[in-house]
Amino acid sequence: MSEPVQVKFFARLREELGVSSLNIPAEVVPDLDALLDWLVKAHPQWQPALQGKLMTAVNQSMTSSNVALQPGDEVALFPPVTGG
Amino acid sequence: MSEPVQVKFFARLREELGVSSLNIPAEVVPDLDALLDWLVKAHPQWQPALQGKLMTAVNQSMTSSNVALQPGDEVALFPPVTGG
Amino acid sequence: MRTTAIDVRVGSDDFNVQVEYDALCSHNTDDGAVVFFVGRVRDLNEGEAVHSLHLEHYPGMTESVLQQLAEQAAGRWPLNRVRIVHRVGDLHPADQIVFVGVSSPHRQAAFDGAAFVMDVLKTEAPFWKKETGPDGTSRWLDARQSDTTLAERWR
Amino acid sequence: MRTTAIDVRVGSDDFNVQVEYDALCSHNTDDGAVVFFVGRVRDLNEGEAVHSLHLEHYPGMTESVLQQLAEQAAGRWPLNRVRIVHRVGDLHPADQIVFVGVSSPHRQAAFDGAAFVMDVLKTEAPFWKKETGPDGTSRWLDARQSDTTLAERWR
Repeated sequence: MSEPVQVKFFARLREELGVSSLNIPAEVVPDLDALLDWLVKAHPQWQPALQGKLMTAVNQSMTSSNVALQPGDEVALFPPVTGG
Repeated sequence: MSEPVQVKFFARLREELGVSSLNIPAEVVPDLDALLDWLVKAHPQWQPALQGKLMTAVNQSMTSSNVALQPGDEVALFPPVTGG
Repeated sequence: MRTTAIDVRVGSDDFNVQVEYDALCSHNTDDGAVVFFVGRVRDLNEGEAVHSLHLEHYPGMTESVLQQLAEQAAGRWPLNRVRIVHRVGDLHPADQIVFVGVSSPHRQAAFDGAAFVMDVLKTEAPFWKKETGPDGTSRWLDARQSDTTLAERWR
Repeated sequence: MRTTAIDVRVGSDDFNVQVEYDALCSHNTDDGAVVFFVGRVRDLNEGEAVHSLHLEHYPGMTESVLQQLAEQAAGRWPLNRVRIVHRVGDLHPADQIVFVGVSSPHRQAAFDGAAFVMDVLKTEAPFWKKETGPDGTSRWLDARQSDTTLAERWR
């Protein structure tokens, strides 16, 4: 069995979902779009929060396109950043 | 007898002229142009140095026009500034 | 080829401005210009009184984004040293949040390098601020369009 | 109406960055942004090795020009504190020459205010530098067109 894809949530999104991270079998989330579909299907109550303006990082690099996911990838979803 | 006009020279210009300041009777230098004419007439050897690119301040304010001079005024002539 | 000395730190510890400045300057007679920025907690933000500020971040990614930012700045401007320190955790008004310091032979390069790091840090480094008011209510800050606009000028 | 605290000093004494920074920050919870610039003596300038640097100035006018510059910056940007220190006399490589520090509620105002003061100081404050090389020969520095160009963007 291959490594899962790990998904992390931060800040307001983490609070809204009540979850900071979860693992998903890599086979069911071949790319980012599939991952988002999976999250909403598995947790319908998350839909409003996941439809907000979010940023996405794959393996700690920001991405704005629908990249393919590999077993062991780390995906992070979070609100626009506000540091500095 | 009224106060003279005081003229100050700085930096490279001061070194070239060999003088840091001098007083001129206010009557003979009604304005900045007259002051420069007077300096060159009184000290022909200063002409090359005084024809270089210079900045002028009257009473410690930079000026680029031919302002009228009053008794007691302080005029300064100096090369473009290089501080900071 | 210029080698830029880069130092990036993320953590709850406070920083000392003189120590950071000395690290930019020590044994450095190449750089005539040092520019630094310090971001601090205000007691009033967007019209709301601030009692405390919690800074959350994405451990690992923050350090790597800040390192990349420093490298990008060093690639665009002749900077010999770049230092970035960003605090996380609980802070209060007047506390220091972030330090960005650069040194360069050239004044404008130092100003541009420091402004670039701050502008892009504000829009790309994974930090999030949650403010708590004097009545105990908390709110996550929203990203500001003005920060996006400032960052876009470096594209 | 904002009252900006302005401090201007000209003299041969060295300055301490932490002291100046603390003066910008102490009892100040209004300002989230501090930017400062330090100009230092390099050991190489325009391709010439530098052994020492003499800074001449026009006593009285220098202080008044720097004060006016600080006031102009405070009139253009929301700066609560502005500090300018400029040294004169004999300096050596790595010595500090000039400090410009500003604090503001807003980051871009702080960057612009500090850059404005430095750019206009470079072209309007009556200081002159004379460099001495390792062989003992001295030369007055010429003003640079690049400094004039930087100052003109604030017109």
